[in-house]
Amino acid sequence: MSKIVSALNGAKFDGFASIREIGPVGMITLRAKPDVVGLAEAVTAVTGTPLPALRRIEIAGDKAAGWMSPDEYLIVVPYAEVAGALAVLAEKLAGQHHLAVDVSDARAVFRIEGDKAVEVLQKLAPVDHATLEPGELRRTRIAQVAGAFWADDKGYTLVCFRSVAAYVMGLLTHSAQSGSELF
Amino acid sequence: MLILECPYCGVKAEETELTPGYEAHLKRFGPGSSDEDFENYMFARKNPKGVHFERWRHAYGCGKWFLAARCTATLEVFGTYPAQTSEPPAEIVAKIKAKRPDWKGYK
Amino acid sequence: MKRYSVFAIAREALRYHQGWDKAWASPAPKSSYDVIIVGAGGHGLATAYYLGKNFGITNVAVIEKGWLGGGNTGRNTTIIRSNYLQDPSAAIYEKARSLYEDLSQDINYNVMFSPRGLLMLAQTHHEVRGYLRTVHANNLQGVKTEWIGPEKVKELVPIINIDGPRYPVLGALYQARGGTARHDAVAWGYARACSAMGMDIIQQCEVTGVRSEGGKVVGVDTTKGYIGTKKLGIVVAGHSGQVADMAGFRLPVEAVALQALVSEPIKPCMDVVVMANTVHGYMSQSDKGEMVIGGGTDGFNNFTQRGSFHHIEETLRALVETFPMISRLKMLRQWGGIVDMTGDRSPIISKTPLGNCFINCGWGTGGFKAIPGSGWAMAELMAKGEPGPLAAEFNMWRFREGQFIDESVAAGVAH
Amino acid sequence: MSSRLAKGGRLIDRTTACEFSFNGKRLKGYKGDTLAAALLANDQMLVGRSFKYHRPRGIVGSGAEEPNALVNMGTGGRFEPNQRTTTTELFDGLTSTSQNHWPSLEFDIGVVNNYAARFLPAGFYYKTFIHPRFAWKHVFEPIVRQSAGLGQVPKERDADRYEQAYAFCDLLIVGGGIAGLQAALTAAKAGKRIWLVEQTAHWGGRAVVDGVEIEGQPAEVWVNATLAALSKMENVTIRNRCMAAGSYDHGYVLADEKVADHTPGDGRPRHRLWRIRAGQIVTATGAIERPLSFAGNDIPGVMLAGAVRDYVINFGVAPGDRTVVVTNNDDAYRTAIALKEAGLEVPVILDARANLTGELPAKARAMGIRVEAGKGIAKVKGGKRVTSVAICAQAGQGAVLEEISCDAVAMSGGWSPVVHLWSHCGGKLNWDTAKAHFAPDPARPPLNHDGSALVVTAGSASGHLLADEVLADATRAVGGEGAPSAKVPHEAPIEAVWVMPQGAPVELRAKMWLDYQNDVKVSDVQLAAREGYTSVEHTKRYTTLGMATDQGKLSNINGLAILADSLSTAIPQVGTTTFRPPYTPVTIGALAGEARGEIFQPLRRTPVYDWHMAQNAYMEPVGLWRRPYCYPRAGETHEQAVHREVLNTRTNVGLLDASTLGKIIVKGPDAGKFLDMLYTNVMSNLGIGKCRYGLMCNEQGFLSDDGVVARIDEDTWLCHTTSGGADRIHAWMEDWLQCEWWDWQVYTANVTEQYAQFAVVGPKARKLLEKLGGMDVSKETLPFMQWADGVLGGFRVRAYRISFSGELSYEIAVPASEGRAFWDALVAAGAEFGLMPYGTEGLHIMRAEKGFIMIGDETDGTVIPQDLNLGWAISKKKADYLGKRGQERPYLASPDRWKLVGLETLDGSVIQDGAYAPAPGFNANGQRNTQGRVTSTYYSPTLKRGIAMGLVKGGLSRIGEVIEMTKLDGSTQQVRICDPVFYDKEGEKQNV
Ligand SMILES: Cc1cc2nc3c(=O)[nH]c(=O)nc-3n(C[C@H](O)[C@H](O)[C@H](O)COP(=O)(O)OP(=O)(O)OC[C@H]3O[C@@H](n4cnc5c(N)ncnc54)[C@H](O)[C@@H]3O)c2cc1C
Ligand SMILES: NC(=O)c1ccc[n+]([C@@H]2O[C@H](COP(=O)([O-])OP(=O)(O)OC[C@H]3O[C@@H](n4cnc5c(N)ncnc54)[C@H](O)[C@@H]3O)[C@@H](O)[C@H]2O)c1
Ligand SMILES: Cc1cc2nc3c(=O)[nH]c(=O)nc-3n(C[C@H](O)[C@H](O)[C@H](O)COP(=O)(O)O)c2cc1C
Ligand SMILES: [Zn+2]
Repeated sequence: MSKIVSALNGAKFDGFASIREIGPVGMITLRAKPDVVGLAEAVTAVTGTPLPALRRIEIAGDKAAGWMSPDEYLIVVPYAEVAGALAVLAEKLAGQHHLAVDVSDARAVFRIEGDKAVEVLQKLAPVDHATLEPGELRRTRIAQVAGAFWADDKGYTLVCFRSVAAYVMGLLTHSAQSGSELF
Repeated sequence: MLILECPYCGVKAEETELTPGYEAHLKRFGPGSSDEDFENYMFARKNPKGVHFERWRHAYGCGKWFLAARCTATLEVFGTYPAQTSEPPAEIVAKIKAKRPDWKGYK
Repeated sequence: MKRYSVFAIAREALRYHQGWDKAWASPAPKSSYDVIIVGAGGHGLATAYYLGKNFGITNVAVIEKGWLGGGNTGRNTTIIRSNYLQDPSAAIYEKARSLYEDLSQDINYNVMFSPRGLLMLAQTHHEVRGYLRTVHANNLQGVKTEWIGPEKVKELVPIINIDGPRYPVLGALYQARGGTARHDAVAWGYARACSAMGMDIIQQCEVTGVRSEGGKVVGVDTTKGYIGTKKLGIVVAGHSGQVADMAGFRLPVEAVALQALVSEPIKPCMDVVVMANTVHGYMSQSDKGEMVIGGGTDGFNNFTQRGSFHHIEETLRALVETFPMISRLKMLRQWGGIVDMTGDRSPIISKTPLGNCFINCGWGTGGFKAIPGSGWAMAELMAKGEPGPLAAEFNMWRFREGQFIDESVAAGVAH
Repeated sequence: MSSRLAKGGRLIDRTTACEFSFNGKRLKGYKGDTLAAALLANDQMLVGRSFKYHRPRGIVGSGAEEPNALVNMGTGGRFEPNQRTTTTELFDGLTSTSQNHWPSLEFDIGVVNNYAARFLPAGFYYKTFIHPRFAWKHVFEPIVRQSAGLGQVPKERDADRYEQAYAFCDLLIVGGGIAGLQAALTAAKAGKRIWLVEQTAHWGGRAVVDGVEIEGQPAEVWVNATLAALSKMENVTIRNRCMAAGSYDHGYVLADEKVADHTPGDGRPRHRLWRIRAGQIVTATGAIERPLSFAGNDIPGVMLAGAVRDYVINFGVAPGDRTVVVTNNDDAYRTAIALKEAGLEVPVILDARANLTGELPAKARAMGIRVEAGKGIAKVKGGKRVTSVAICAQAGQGAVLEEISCDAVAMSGGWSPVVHLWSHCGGKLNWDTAKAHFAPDPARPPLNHDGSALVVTAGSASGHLLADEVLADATRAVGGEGAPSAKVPHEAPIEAVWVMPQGAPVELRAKMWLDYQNDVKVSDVQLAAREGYTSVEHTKRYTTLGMATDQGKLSNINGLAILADSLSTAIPQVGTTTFRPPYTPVTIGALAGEARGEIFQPLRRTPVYDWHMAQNAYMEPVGLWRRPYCYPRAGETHEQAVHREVLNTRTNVGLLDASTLGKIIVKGPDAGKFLDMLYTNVMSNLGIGKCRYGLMCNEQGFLSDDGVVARIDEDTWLCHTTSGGADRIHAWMEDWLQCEWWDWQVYTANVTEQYAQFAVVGPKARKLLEKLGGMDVSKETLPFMQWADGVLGGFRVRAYRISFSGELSYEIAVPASEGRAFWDALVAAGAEFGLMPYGTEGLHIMRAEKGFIMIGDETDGTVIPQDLNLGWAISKKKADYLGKRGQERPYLASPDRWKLVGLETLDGSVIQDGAYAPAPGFNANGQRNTQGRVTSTYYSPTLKRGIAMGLVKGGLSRIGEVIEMTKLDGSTQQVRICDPVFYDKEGEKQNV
């Protein structure tokens, strides 16, 4: 599928942390209240993870399910598996009030890695990293745009809207320049 | 630079993650309503120098609208609660009364 | 009252300025007045002044809870212009601007009106069209404005970056006789002139209640006691909601913080006033040399006279893009004022549901420029009991009827 | 003569010399010097000129309080005016020039103001320059302005970069003196998350200079040990060169870290602005010494006693060979002792107090220093530097008792706690008569979001001046116990002295400076009081006291004391002026942060953005998007390009990147009901597979957005919005769903960016799509106002038959990731059909030719759909929709409203943008009456003449009438009212 190109076609920058635009990553916005019958099963069926609790993201290999709001989840699957996942959700949630849409192409995804990766985010988002719990998905502001990120042992995955990918790359590049380490 | 705790996701959000929405608990008046009711709904504002009930949206976070009781003179926040509430919750009212004995009440 | 002039200064200099009188008297309140104005900001004082000057009504008290001129009049970025789009606005702002032209002579106090020219940058095609519309409208309204191209902008403002990559300057709406004045002097000069007519300016006196009988106002309670009056003018800007509440009615007004800042002073580098609405920033250089910069408003009710800092940052970002040289200047001081924003962002000069009680408010982020015109119109309203043509459309019932005076339509803001 | 001492200097490294220049002179200093220290070491006493009178100005202080010693620093992209030499760390190659004089520092023409000073008292300009009227703007103001302003204007773009960062802590401790260190250590041990910031490069504050002993050792030992302990603690972050600029509501503090000011060009960001959110703020910001008001107290060589001591001890610099000390408190004796110990002369200590009982005066006497009690300075003599002082009794009127030659004067009027960060958010002060200063009132602190104290103070910032009390207070401030012990000599009480001598006559008072930079004297404050500017805020503004770049750190308290005296009232009755951030000025670049150039603002790009740029498209901002306005070819003007694009679209096929169009999915059992409330027309009955144009109004009734709605399935709709409207409309939907109709079952999702969407427009559009192949795009299968999913050229697409141009037109959506590839495929396949891309201007012209309205052109927030003849899109059946009640208000329902018409000039020319139609007569305000205005006006390349739309009173009922429209030159032109549809009125072309 060579005609499928992520927002920045894999742009990279190496400063005191390394920045990579990755993707395309398959993403689904799933809107449903947690009490919808069969919701947890449906989510597990597509991601292999439990339904995430408040502000959590549950990760299983290249799939994940994140809590976005009291009636919204983020489903992450490989790009090619989105259509299948949507079909499974439609089937499992049939008859229940919900909305599931493909947003894979509406997003840009970055990896921020390195010992001081957190410092890149500390320059851009009004977030107290010390209060984040493991597996927390934080939706916030990245300088002047909306974004969300979560951590794993190698670094951070940051998601923003596709149209501002270049802006976010600019922010990350500015922030990760060698010589501007915070601590 | 305020911080308000979003009652939906529990994030202590700073003001730049929120969008403000002015007075809360307005009752909508549509077709058929009197001129006065409609005018009051659209324009007349309590605008108190003191305890104010107001709307905020956790725009950069979970996207939900919530309500806050906040003093416009000291910026003290007495509490936040979901937007799906027709009147200020009793415990917030009690807290305000305890702290501001001369407060005339929500109406 | 001693006349101010260069000769008076010279005379006084010889005796180390020991002989100057008080600029205004500070009397205790009398038991009653023909007219009480609440609020000794520019608008309140100008109302009193024109009541005396135009209608001979001088048994007037202006009651101020703090120090006169300490409200928004003492904390604004002093921009004066009349290039408004809608007829009622253009009329009152142009009236004010033309009164500013010889206000110093009129009140014998140099308010340093400086018609140095004002331009509003157009940085999108949409803005170009909006400002062209304003020029056409202004021509019919008798307001002198013109459209100028980017080269002329650069000539007037050498420090501007007209081909910024993001929002190149496509031209500007130019009002050659817009400019600035010394804000404090406007309040002080009017106060001195009112005092000279025998009016009482009573400072450190807060109005705490409005009393009425038979639907008509009879007096006010204050921190210095009850004072009777035949007519009451409420001219308290950010506190309009509070005083209206005392008088028993509600207004379409929210009080929010608006901020401003100054840089450290530098040698003169920008003679005109520049407003850049696409990026939300405006700037002028004061006679002392600081760059005077206006910030944004908070979106929430706030009576603290200080706003949230991110508005200052947003403004400065915009201005660094537009004027790259300011990056290495320093912010010296920031402050805020409480502005009264109405439902259509235009002011109210109106009778009220309470008899003989009048209100002048809602000037929001842009009423300094209006002070003489507003005072003139409010004095007429209070003296005659009915609005004259300047005030007529600014009545408070326009919201119910849907007759907005909406200035935001021309891509403009109201500073 | 000021000079470098042979020995001493805690902070300098005599092995590392730094060369620098001042006014072109090449001078030498050491690493560790401040620029001020290095200037003094080179006997550069005169460093600038004052603001108003251009009086010679020398260094008075040694830190943030300095009002005088400001210079232009650096060159080119690193040039900076008003740099404070006392806080500037010296580096090799530093260049500086003095400010505010012409032609030179030594000989300054502006000094005539000084000789005319009597004629230029406070507020003189309010009283003069009134006549003749034009003279203010054209004669006087230019003169006033020319002499105003301090530093030079930077000419070049800033060469440095800045960044910002967020930090969070339980306690932010501001100030790295012994109070700050002790508070930090105490709180850190209690497990709190701590930030400790210090504005200078050094730790320990005053105690290390003052010879304080802590736990039996020199303070420096304790400071180093404490710092070392703190550095090891995980829960502590320590920053020096980091000034807390302001404390804001809810514990937000801005701190400006000067990362690379002392190492310019080393590649690091120059400043880093920390946005710290603290649970609580501890200000351990110390105290600032006050000058004394005696005649000639502004002559270079007159310095603060504490500063003199700093120069000797920290930098090994002697401000003078013979220094007279003048004081009203014991602390200044430390300076005399330090000078004496450094081998310098102290001819006399003048103490305004009659009885000297403290240990320090005794020690000074014991060292052989002459101490005069009850004495003061009648007058300092000298011009560009001090030559002598005339001594008098403090009690009298200044009769000179003796004249003592000297080259420096060290003065101390007592110490005022630094309360800026305490006061800004509302902390209140008490006047402490015994200590003669304002100190924070712990009972009235500024409040935090939960109503608790936002700030607590520690050490001298609380008003404690003795080291043992300072340490105890700092410990207590953070809830600790058991402070380290400090040995301090007993100090006798201060005696407030506001003028020296007490009964100074006006000639002397006119020579006593309060505000050195702005030239405000004791006599000016007294004049303000005499003239009724009696509120301290009036006095400030009338005299400009405290409004200079030091913000009155030295002058405010002295000034308000003079005011209180003039009004015969007490100091607390007068009160202070408002403390406002920043504590010391902050570089604007640092406040703007990273947001410059490329990342000034987000610039939203469609998937085809790079292609547009590669074609040299002329781009225009649409919200934060950037869209091609047109694609000029070599040698073409923008206008020519636009016309070519329009004609080609009308005859062949055009291609538009419409990806920015808002796309919102609305789904749920109540979605139809919801959309019927949102749109003025009915959407619930739209057939699946069909499209319908809809209008949205705000609650006032004014038109706010429009777009095509497509019914996707039983309970799903897709709403298109304008490019600028997507986020706003999505938020608007959520607002109603969350706050008003929260029991309705509806979900929304903004999928704007999921799709690249292209309009394929023109008579050959279908042929082009058929060439790509994969789905049936015939009139029969995909008629006008329908949509279908399918495959085109191998791409998964959704094709809509909608038209904003009047041509046969398809809007085709593909996933954004395939957008560019699909665009390329269209361009390649289109070549044989003459395909050309067109931009927003072509789009606008074509819609105007068809009489379609454009949100933002035909609407401006005051227009209702009825004004635009869109009544057909307003359901009469619906009981309610957003805006319906608003539209019922009298003014909106009035038949007199201006309504949409077409407009054409009689000669085919183009009506000017923004033109108005005057009506006969004038209104009550003398303004010309009007009857309409143009809303869109273009040259139509299709019709080869000007076309326009406008709002005119009477609307379409006046078709055929000729009216006037304004031109910018003041003339008018004749215009005929016509049908707004200029092209293909029957709609035959789009329906094929
Ligand atoms: C930061 C900022 C920048 C601005 N920039 C501009 C600009 O560039 N150009 C422009 O034209 N306008 C500008 N404005 C707006 C302008 O300052 C105001 O519109 C104008 O000054 C209002 O004047 P006023 O007399 O109505 O109100 P104020 O000057 O605020 O006076 C009202 C007075 O009423 C007193 N008062 C209130 N309640 C009571 C009571 N109960 N009893 C007694 N007295 C009471 C207050 O103490 C106050 O002194 C700006 C405003 C701000 C805050
Ligand atoms: N005896 C007297 O008359 C007298 C008078 C004043 C001070 N003192 C002595 O001074 C010492 C006071 O100790 P302390 O720790 O309270 O004060 P300090 O003055 O020693 O330390 C305050 C520190 O705070 C820093 N600071 C101030 N504002 C700041 C800001 N906004 N951001 C960052 N840093 C800032 C200063 O640079 C300084 O290093 C004691 O030794 C005391 O005895 C004595
Ligand atoms: C046009 C204008 C210019 C100003 N210039 C200065 C200045 O040069 N120095 C200064 O300290 N403050 C300046 N100020 C700010 C005032 O000191 C003060 O902050 C403002 O009037 C608000 O009052 P407050 O801070 O006492 O609340 C200026 C204010 C205005 C409105
Ligand atoms: Zn939330």
